[in-house]
Amino acid sequence: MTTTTADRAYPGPPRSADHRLSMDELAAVVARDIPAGSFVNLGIGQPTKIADHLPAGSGVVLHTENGMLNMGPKAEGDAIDPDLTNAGKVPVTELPGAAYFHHADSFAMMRGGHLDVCVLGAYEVAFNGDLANWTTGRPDDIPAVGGAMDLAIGAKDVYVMMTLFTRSGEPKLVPRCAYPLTGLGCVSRVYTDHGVFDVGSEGIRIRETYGVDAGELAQRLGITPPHPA
Amino acid sequence: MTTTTADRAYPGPPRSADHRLSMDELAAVVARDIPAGSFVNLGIGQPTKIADHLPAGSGVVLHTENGMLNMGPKAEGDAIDPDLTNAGKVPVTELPGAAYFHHADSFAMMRGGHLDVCVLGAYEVAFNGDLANWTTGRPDDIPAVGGAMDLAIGAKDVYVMMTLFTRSGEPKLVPRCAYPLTGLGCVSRVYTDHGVFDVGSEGIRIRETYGVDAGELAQRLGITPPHPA
Amino acid sequence: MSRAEILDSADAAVAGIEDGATVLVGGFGLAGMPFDLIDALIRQGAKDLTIVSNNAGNGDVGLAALLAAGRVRKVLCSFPRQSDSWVFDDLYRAGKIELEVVPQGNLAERMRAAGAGIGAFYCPTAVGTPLAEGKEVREIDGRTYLLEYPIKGDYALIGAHVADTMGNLVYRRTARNFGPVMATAATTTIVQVDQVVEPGTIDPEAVVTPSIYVDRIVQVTARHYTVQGAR
Amino acid sequence: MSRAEILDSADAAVAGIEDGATVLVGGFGLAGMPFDLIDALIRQGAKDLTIVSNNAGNGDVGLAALLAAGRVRKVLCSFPRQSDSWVFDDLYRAGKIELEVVPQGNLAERMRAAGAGIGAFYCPTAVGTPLAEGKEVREIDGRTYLLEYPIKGDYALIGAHVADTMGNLVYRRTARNFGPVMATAATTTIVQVDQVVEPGTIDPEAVVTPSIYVDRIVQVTARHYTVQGAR
Repeated sequence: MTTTTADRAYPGPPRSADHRLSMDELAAVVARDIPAGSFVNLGIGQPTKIADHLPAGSGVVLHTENGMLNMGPKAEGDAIDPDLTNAGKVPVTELPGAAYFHHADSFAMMRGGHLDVCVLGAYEVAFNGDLANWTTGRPDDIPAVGGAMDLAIGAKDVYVMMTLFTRSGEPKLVPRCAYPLTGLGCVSRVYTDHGVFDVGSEGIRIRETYGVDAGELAQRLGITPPHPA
Repeated sequence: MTTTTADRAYPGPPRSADHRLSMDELAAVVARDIPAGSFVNLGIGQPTKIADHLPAGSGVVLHTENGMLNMGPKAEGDAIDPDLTNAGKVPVTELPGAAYFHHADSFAMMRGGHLDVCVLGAYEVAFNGDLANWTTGRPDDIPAVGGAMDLAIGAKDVYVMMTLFTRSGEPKLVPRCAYPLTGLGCVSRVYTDHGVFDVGSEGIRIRETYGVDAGELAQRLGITPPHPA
Repeated sequence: MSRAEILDSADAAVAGIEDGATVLVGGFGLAGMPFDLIDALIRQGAKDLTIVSNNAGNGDVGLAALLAAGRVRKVLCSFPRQSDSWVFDDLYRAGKIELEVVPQGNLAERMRAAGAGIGAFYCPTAVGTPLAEGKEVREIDGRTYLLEYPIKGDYALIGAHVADTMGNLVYRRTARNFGPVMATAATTTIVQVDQVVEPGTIDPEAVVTPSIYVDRIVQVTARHYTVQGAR
Repeated sequence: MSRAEILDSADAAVAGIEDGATVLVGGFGLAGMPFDLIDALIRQGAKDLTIVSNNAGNGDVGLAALLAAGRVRKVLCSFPRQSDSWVFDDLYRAGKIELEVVPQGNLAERMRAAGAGIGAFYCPTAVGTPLAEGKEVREIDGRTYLLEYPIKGDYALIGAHVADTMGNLVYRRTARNFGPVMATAATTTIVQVDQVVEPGTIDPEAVVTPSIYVDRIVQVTARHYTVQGAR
C-alpha cells in the first residue's frame, strides 16, 4: 500500500539543518534518536558509524548477529582477536556485561522481536516501508542476503540510513521498490543526507530536512508537500 | 499393525532363567543390555534402579530431561542439593563431564533422536510397539504426561520395564492397548519379570524367559509359540 | 531497554501484574521455583490468572499457595499429578480450575517458539495419542507430525542464581530448567536471584540468559524447602 | 556413544567422509572456521560435496581452498559474496558450482530444527521476497509466515576452543557462531579444538555443546589468519 502525507495528520513543520549532512553527521542524528537503554543492531557499512556517536552513559547495548550482546568499539592493535568480530567480520571488543551465544539463539533474539532498533543500509525504500537492500537483481550480481531479511523483520523499529539520491540523481525513497525486496513494510524511518522520513502503512512523512526546503524535497520525491508552502 | 512371531524368522530358543525375576534382577538384565557408551534416559520409578546395575567403566551417560547429562547416583546426606534433582524430583549428584542445559535444549536433544536408549515404565505395551503409560483414562484420574510422550518418540531405542501381568493376572503386553496411548509403535523391547520381548512393526518375539517355558508364555499372551514345544 | 530494573523487594518486582494475565512460572517441582515472587504475587492480589508451569504446585508453598489463594483460572502444565499436589488435585476435582496438559517438551518448545518468532512448528510428540485431538496433522519425509503453536506469556516469574545489573543471568544446576526459555517468551520477565553483581563479573561465555530478556530483578535470601514439599 | 573419539590427526578425524556427502562447515568468515579439518578433507579427496556454511570461502584458505580443489557441487549459504570470495565468485560465474542462498537466521534455525526433531516450522523471514518463491505461505495470528524445512548434515566440521575427553565443548567469543547448531544437526560431528582436557575440567554450567553431540575430536595448533583472508 502506497500512501502520502496527505493521508495522515501532520504534527508540524519538520526540524531542519542548513546544509546537506555528511554520512558522519547523519550517523550522529540517528544516534540522537536511539532511545537510551535500547538494544540495537547496526547493519554492515554506514550504520556501523552510529556507534561512535552514542553518548556515554546512553546504556545502548549493541547486538551483533554473529552471536554477541554488548559489543564494544572496533579493536585496534593488540586488542585484535580473530575470534571476536562483528557481522562485517571487523575485529571488535567486548564491554562489561557482554554475552556470547550461538547463531540460532542470536537470530531467535532478532526474529522474536527483542531488539528495539535495527539500522540498515538500503538500495531503495518504498513509502510503505518496503525495503530493498540485498541484491540488485542484475544477472552478474551474485545474490548474498546474510542476515538482512532476518533483521528487516526482527527489530521493533527498523531504520534505514542511506543517501536520498543515487549518483545519477534518482530518488532511493520511492513509491514502489524496483529492486528485489528484503522485507515487506518493515522500515519505519529513513535517515538520509537530505532529510529524515517516517514511512510505513500510513505513508511517507517528512520529519526533518537538511539544506533543502520541505516543499522542494516533497516535489523531488513526488509526494504531497507536508503543508502549504 | 499387530503381528505375531510367526511373521518373522526366529533365530533360536530364548535364553532363560529358572525363576521369575524380581524388579531388581530385571534392572540388572536391562543394564546388561545397554551398550557401553550409550546415552540413556531412565524413566521415573522402576527404571531408575537400572543405574545401580551399570558396570563400572560402562561409559553409559545418563540424561535427565530436566536439563542434565552425566547425572550421578542419588544424593545422600550433605550431598543433597535442592537445585540438583532427577526427573522424579529426587536429589541426585553430578559426575565429571556433566553438562547442564535448559528444558528446550533438553527436549531438543531427546526429540532429535540423540539418545541411544530410553527405559520407561508402562501400563500396557502392544505387540506392535504402541505404548500406554501416562494415564488410565479413568474419570477420577488427573491426566499428567510429563516427558513421557517426548521420551516415547525421542530415543533411538525405547525399552519398557514392567511386570508382565497385572495383579489380577491380565497381560500388560497385548495385541492392542486399551489405555490411552503415549506413542505409536515406539517401543522396541519389553523387559518383564517373566521374560524379555522384542516388539514392533514385525510383531512380538520372545527373547528370554524367566521361570516359565516359552510355549506356556506364548499361550498366556495369546501369541504364536516361538518354536515347536 | 537494556539495564534491567533492580528492585528492593519482591512486592515491587511483581507490581502491575493484571487480573487475567498469563504468567509463566519457572521451576521443575521446587528446583528453580521463584517462591518469593509467587508469595509477592499472592499479596499483590492479581486474579483470574493463567499459569504456565511444568507442575501445578507442590506441597503448600509457591505455586500451590497461589492456587490455594484462588487466583488461578487455568493451568497449562505437563505434570499436575504428584504425590504432593493435593492443592491442585482438590481444586481440579471440585471443578474450580481448568487444566491443559501439554507434553513437557512441547511446553518448552512452544515457549521457545514464542520467544524466537516462530509462528508454529511441526512436532512428532503425541502423534496418535489423545493429546493429538484437534491438532493439524502432517506427514513430512515419511514421519507424522502435529502442528504446535507458541505459548506466550504476559509475565514470566523465574528464579536464577546470579544476575548482573544489566540483567545477564546464570542458574544453578537443574534449577535452570524452564527459566531461560520462559525469559524469552514473556513480555515482562521478572527474576529473583540469590545475588546481584556488577557487569563484567559473570563470564560472557557462561551467560545463560542474556540481558535483553530480563526486565526486573530482585535479590532474595535463598530459602530451602525440603525437596518433597513442606517448608 | 558417549566417549568421543580423540584422534591424533585431522586426517584421521575426517576419514570416511563419502563422495556426495552433505557437510556442515562452521565459522563466520574466518572466526570458528575449522581450517585443519578442511585441509584434511582436501587431502582425503571426497568430492561432489554439498557444503552448508554461512559464507562460501574467504581468501584462498579453508572453505575457499576446498572450493578451489573442485570438490564442491553445491553451496548453501547466506552470504557468498564478499570482498575476498574470489574463488567462489569465479566458480559461480563459470557455472561450476550451485548456490542456494538462505537467510542467515533461517540457515541456523533450519539446522536447529534438524537437530531438535522438528519436522518444519513457520518463519516470518523472507516473506514477500524472491527467496519466498516456491515456499508454502500461511497466515497465523495476523502475521504471514513461510514454511521452512530442516537442513541435516551427514557430517559437521566445526572449530571449538576446549573439549573434554567426553566431548563437551566450549568456544571462544564470536567463534562460537554456527558450531553448536551444526553439532546437533549432523549424523557425525567432527571438531577441531585448541585443547583437550579431562572430564570435570570444564564447568558443567558453562558447557555450550554437550558431549552427546560430538563424535570425533582432534587437537590442533591454533593458526592465526589475518581477518580479511590471506595467510
